[in-house]
Amino acid sequence: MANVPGLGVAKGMALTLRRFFEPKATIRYPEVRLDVPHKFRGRLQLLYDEYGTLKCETCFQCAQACPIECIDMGGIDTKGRYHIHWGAPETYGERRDESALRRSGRPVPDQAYAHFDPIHPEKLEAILERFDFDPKMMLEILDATQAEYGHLPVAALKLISQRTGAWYAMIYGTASYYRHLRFEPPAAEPLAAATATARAGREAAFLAGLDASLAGPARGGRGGRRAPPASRA
Amino acid sequence: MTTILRTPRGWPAILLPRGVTDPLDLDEARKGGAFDGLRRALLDLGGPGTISTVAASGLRGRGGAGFPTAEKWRAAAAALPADVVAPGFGSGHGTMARRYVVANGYGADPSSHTDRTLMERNPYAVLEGALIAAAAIGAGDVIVAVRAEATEAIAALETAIARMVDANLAGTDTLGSGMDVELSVRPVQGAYMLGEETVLLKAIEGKRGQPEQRPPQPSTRGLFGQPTVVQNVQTLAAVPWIVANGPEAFAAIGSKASPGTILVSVRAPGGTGVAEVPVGTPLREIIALAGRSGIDGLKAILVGGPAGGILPAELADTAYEFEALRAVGAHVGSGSVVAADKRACVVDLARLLTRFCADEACGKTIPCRIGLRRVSEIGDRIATGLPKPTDGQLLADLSADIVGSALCDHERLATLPFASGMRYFQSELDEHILRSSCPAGVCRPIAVAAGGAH
Amino acid sequence: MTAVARSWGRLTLAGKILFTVIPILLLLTAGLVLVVVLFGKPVVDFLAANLWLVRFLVAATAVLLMSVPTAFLIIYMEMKVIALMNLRIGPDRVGPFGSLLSVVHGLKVLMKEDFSPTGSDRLVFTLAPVVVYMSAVMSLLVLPFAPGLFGADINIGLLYLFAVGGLTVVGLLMAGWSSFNKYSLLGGLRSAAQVVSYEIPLTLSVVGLLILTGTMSLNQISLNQAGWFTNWYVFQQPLGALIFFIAATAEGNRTPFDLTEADSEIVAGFATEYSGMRFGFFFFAEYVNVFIISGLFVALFLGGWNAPIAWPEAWAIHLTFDPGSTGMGLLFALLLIPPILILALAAPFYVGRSSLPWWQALIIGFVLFNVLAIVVVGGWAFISLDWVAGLLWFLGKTYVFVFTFVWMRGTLPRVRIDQLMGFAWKWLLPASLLNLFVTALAVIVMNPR
Amino acid sequence: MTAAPPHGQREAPSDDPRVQLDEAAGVFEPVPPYPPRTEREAEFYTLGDGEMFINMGPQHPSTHGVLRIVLKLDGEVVVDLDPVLGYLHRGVEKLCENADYHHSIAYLDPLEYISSLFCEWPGVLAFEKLLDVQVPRRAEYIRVLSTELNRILSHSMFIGWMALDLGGLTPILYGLIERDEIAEMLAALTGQRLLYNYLRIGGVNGDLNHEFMSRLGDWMSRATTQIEANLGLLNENEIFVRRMRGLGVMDRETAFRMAVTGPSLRATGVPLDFRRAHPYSVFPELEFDIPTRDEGDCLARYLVRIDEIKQSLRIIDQCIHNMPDGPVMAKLPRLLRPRPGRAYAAVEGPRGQYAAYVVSDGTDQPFRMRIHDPSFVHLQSVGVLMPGHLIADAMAVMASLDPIMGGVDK
Repeated sequence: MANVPGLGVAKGMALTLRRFFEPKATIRYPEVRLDVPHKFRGRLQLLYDEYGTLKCETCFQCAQACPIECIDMGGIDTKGRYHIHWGAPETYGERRDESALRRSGRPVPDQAYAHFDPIHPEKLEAILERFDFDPKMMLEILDATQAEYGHLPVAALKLISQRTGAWYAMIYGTASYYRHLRFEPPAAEPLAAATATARAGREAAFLAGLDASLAGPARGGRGGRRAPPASRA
Repeated sequence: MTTILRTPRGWPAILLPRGVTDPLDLDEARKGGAFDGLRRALLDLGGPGTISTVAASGLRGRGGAGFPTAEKWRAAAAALPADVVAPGFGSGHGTMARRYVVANGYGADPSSHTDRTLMERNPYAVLEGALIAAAAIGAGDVIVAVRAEATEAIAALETAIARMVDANLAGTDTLGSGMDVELSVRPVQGAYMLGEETVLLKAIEGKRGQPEQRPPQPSTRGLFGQPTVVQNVQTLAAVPWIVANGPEAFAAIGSKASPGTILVSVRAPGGTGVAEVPVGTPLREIIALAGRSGIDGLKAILVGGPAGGILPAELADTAYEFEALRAVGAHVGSGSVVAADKRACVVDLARLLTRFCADEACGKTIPCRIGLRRVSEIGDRIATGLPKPTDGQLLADLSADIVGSALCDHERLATLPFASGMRYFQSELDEHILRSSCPAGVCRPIAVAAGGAH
Repeated sequence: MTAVARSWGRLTLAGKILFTVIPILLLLTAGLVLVVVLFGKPVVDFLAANLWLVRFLVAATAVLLMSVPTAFLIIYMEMKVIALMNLRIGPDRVGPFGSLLSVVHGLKVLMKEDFSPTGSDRLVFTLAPVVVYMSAVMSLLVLPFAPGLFGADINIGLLYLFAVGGLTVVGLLMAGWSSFNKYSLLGGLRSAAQVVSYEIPLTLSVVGLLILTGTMSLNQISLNQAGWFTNWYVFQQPLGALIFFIAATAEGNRTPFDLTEADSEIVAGFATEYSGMRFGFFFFAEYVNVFIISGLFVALFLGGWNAPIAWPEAWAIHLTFDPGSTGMGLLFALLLIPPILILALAAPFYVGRSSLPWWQALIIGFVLFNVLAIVVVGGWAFISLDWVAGLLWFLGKTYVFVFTFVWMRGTLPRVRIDQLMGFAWKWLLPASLLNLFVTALAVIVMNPR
Repeated sequence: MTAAPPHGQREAPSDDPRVQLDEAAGVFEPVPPYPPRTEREAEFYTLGDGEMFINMGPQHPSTHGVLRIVLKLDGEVVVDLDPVLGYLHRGVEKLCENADYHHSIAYLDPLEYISSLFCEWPGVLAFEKLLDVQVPRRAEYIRVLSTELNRILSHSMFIGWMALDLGGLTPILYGLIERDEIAEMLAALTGQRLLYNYLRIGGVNGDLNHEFMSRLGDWMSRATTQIEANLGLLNENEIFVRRMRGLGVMDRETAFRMAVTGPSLRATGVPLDFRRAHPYSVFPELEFDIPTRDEGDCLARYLVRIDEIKQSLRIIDQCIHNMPDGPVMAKLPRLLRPRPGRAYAAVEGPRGQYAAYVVSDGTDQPFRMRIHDPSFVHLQSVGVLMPGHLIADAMAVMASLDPIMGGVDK
């Protein structure tokens, strides 16, 4: 301790005066921004692959690791497997049914991971030539492609995207929306029948359901309740 | 071929003229007065004149919403075509500055074939109306969207177009008026939602068919971002008659609020078929067209297709007209009128409709996507006699949310079946819920005592 | 008409403002001139008859006007200096180096809601800031800024200063009592106790100096210290100066004696309930007080406006050049010299660096010319007008002390109230008495009559 | 009291003088609406002559968060006081009991926003005892390293607050600069600046990375001199020392009676440090002293903490030099189901003893979770230390105990 009165105060004053001239520690925030550390865990985001599709495999590891359960998900993963849910049970249904990929009504191939089968592009080139590589004719192009190959191979979609300049994600979205388009080759039945059934799909079911419903129990299926109209192929 | 129901002599036949042997015979059609309207519109009236004529006639869109046609045209004529890149696609594809006329021939409702029939029986009227619309708003392209299943309609339209072009009724310098217009038929398929106009435009653009937020209405910013008039084929088919015979004659037909005639596809125990009726005809008469047997023993009337309303027999005298139907909780919609008798169970019917709507929802609006699913699940629960105590409230909330956040008419109306069902057939719902018995004997409600495992 | 409207529409906002304001100003000036010409005579005669009135009016106005910028400057100084001592940057957004921040603070304070808490004594609550601020400003009135540059040369100036300075306590007490808040009450009472108990050493520490000077007029005291800096009283009264400094710090409620607004104990003390411009008055008064304390110390102990070095008469530069005498030549000079000098200064840059475009060279020349002009004119004023020199010296010394106060605030923690009182009564009072005694003794011994 | 009058208009005051006083002036009336429940309460709420109540907090600038103290003053002297807690209660224990073992670590974290790692550690230790996990040695060393850094952070903040409550503006900023450097380091290590959520059951979240090590080395090279220089502002300052010395003296018995731990206890001369008394990590392998003082006043508490900073620097140095290789995480199933039982673990934090007591019923969630936080325990000794001092010193006493309200209210 200072034995001379006022010496400590003087020392303090000297220190502050020295600091007066030292370089400052302020970070001028809006202009200068510190970069977040590599391990920064403050922000959650799902990654997209170069085709614009989600990389998330719904493996639920993040949902399990999240302490406050702010992460939650459900639905069909890219391998077509159905996953149990981490979140509240009463929300399972909507996740299962309204998952955007399932909306297309068919198991979705994972073009993001598996390498896809090559195709013979000549015919597709001819189709694109016919439609003048015009992305505005995308539906016609897709129809013709399916008529040509029996389904829409991933390679074909990529080629279309490359030639017409439309984004792959967009073409994929279009193709997965319309019910008559399909991503996997028809199983056994001939193409015409397959597309016919696919096209009929819900509408036929709806008409049948309507008839039956109007006809009442007389023609209604006997064995217990009539099965609810097939919602998806 | 769908059967055309015979209508009383007195009723006008504008859309489906009587006694036509070959609808594709151009000369006969012209003898019958076809293309007088086009000539008059092109050579005498001109664009504004045509629009004012249509306005005077008070014609309203037959697409279900009943929007005044002339206003659409005015907006489209007023809007400047923008020189834009078709949104969503990269590099300069689709830069064009012009207007479009899209004839919506995609009868979305699988249970009604009105549009299809019209295009088969009277293709010239549709095309002529489209041409008049194009002339009125100065469009360069007329696209007739037909569903790909309707092969006869497509064939009819294509032959009709070919013959018209030969007769210089279309194509370059139509009728020497200097109007160049390109007619084309676009078969589309694959989704129920295509009936909605913005979705249809998306499909024609080759994109995922999901409705667009509006305004901007398609009439100012539609196909490829250009001013577009999207009209139901029935609307267009009525236009030539108006221009030829004058708006007053047209305004005299049908009801005051919405004059003219409309195609109805009737589906009754007596029989099924398409008929042209003046707007404002009572439902009872419409059903009677399919045979008296529809009237007696009538229990419920389903008006407006899958997203329509279920009306009780007491309301059979309601005028078949936009406002009147909307007042009682139904709508013209796809123009289908289905009469159900005692054998049908309302809950089952509503379930079916809602399920269909839910399956067909495009998934753009979350309340529609998920809420409709919930609604149909509630329907299943009621049908199985295991409703939760909160279901009524939940149903009301869901309907409010869905309607409130709706982008397109489909979701705006998709809750109608259950809403109107609960409104008019509460007793029958109570039968299901409380006594766990279905009066029609269709559903097999499980007795609650059996335990709620679902 | 339309043409006028169109050209009006083309104007920018500034242009519109100017176009409206300039004619109004012209009209006003014309009217003023007219009024003066018409009725000016008797007024001028009256004022000429008794100049003291003019002097008083001018001085009062000047003091009132300078008090606010002074407060602004010191507030900015406090923010910036303490920030730099804290290794922060401090204000750096508004104006160059944030120098306008205190002005913005002032505007903000003006714009804030001005409310008085329920249960407060409205009248006293409203008067308190006025009292405090007025006491501060009135103290400014007798500070000798430069030879001949002071509000009033009262022969009891020092007494007047202490008296008026004492008014501050009244204001603080009023504020603390009328706020109807226990914190404020504590603050007011603290300030009363503190200021009252520090008045005594403060006054006593100056008495010794008064014995030496024999006058109470600050002007006279400053005059007495003319010559070399050894004449400054700080060398004859070191103890007095120290006591005065400490006591003045306490008087001005500055750290480490800022117990009246100890924000970590009694939340801002007497100012807890104040907001808006009422608080602004307290705020300004505090910093004007800082200025006054520093100025007083300078005037009393550091030779006021005197330069530390007395020029021998031999070195003294006497500029006997009277610009008025040149008559018409002055006009020509004023017309010709600037462009010539600018060109002359711009030339070397243009010639020397071929890469420099001519207009940049001109700009450089212009800037250099301005610097040169300022230096020359200022130097001329500094040498030939002694009040300029005096003012500069006085302000320089004063702001050194202001800096010291701010520096202390940035460094020291706060003392406790009992320590404060103990220090005043146990140490400062005896010391000042001792100082007085020694001074008196010395005076008697040195010049016995 | 009647309901609050609608905005803008005031209802006419009633006849009851007290109500009138309240409504007219909003005077602080601490007297509770119910009759006094205990002797103590009755005695507290009766004013002697010349005494007055003053309400310090929860918005007071120097109550370290949202603490409210009702002071009974005689002039400026504190006669009696009544701390009011609970303004920051979040029910952390319940939250932990409703989350599974992994999740509850993140709930322990925000107990104290100054020394989060010390809040995680006892919980993690208790969980590990339940599951008897063998933590890798590297993980243990990393834990010690990061927590000692956290201790220095907390202490430098303490110095700043101490000075701020005594009216010094500058030391808090020097402390903040120190804290910021350490916070950046810990952010590089753990990913977060404030609530690290770094310790895991059976290890730590991630291994040392280059960014952290480079920052650490850079800082260690100048830490000692830097901290010394900053302390030069206070340690020898007469005003500071005069105010702190002999203030809030707590003798050994009081300390024991009040269950005081940590630096405040060591300032009374008791060399109790859980790192030595009940060694829990690799501390047996590390060498460091336990600084103690005998005065037991605020100055002693302050100086003990400063000495602890030096010891922590020593420990960090040793950790850096004999940091073993190996994994930083034990092999564990993703869903933890410890067998039924109970476990208790305590660590020595910057404020004292942080402890957690966990009861498991065999499910994947704690059956009962009890958190012992030193701030809460120390706050009760305020009632003994404050009376007889001035308001200013009341604040100083508070600051010298260094409570964090987040930990007090849990």
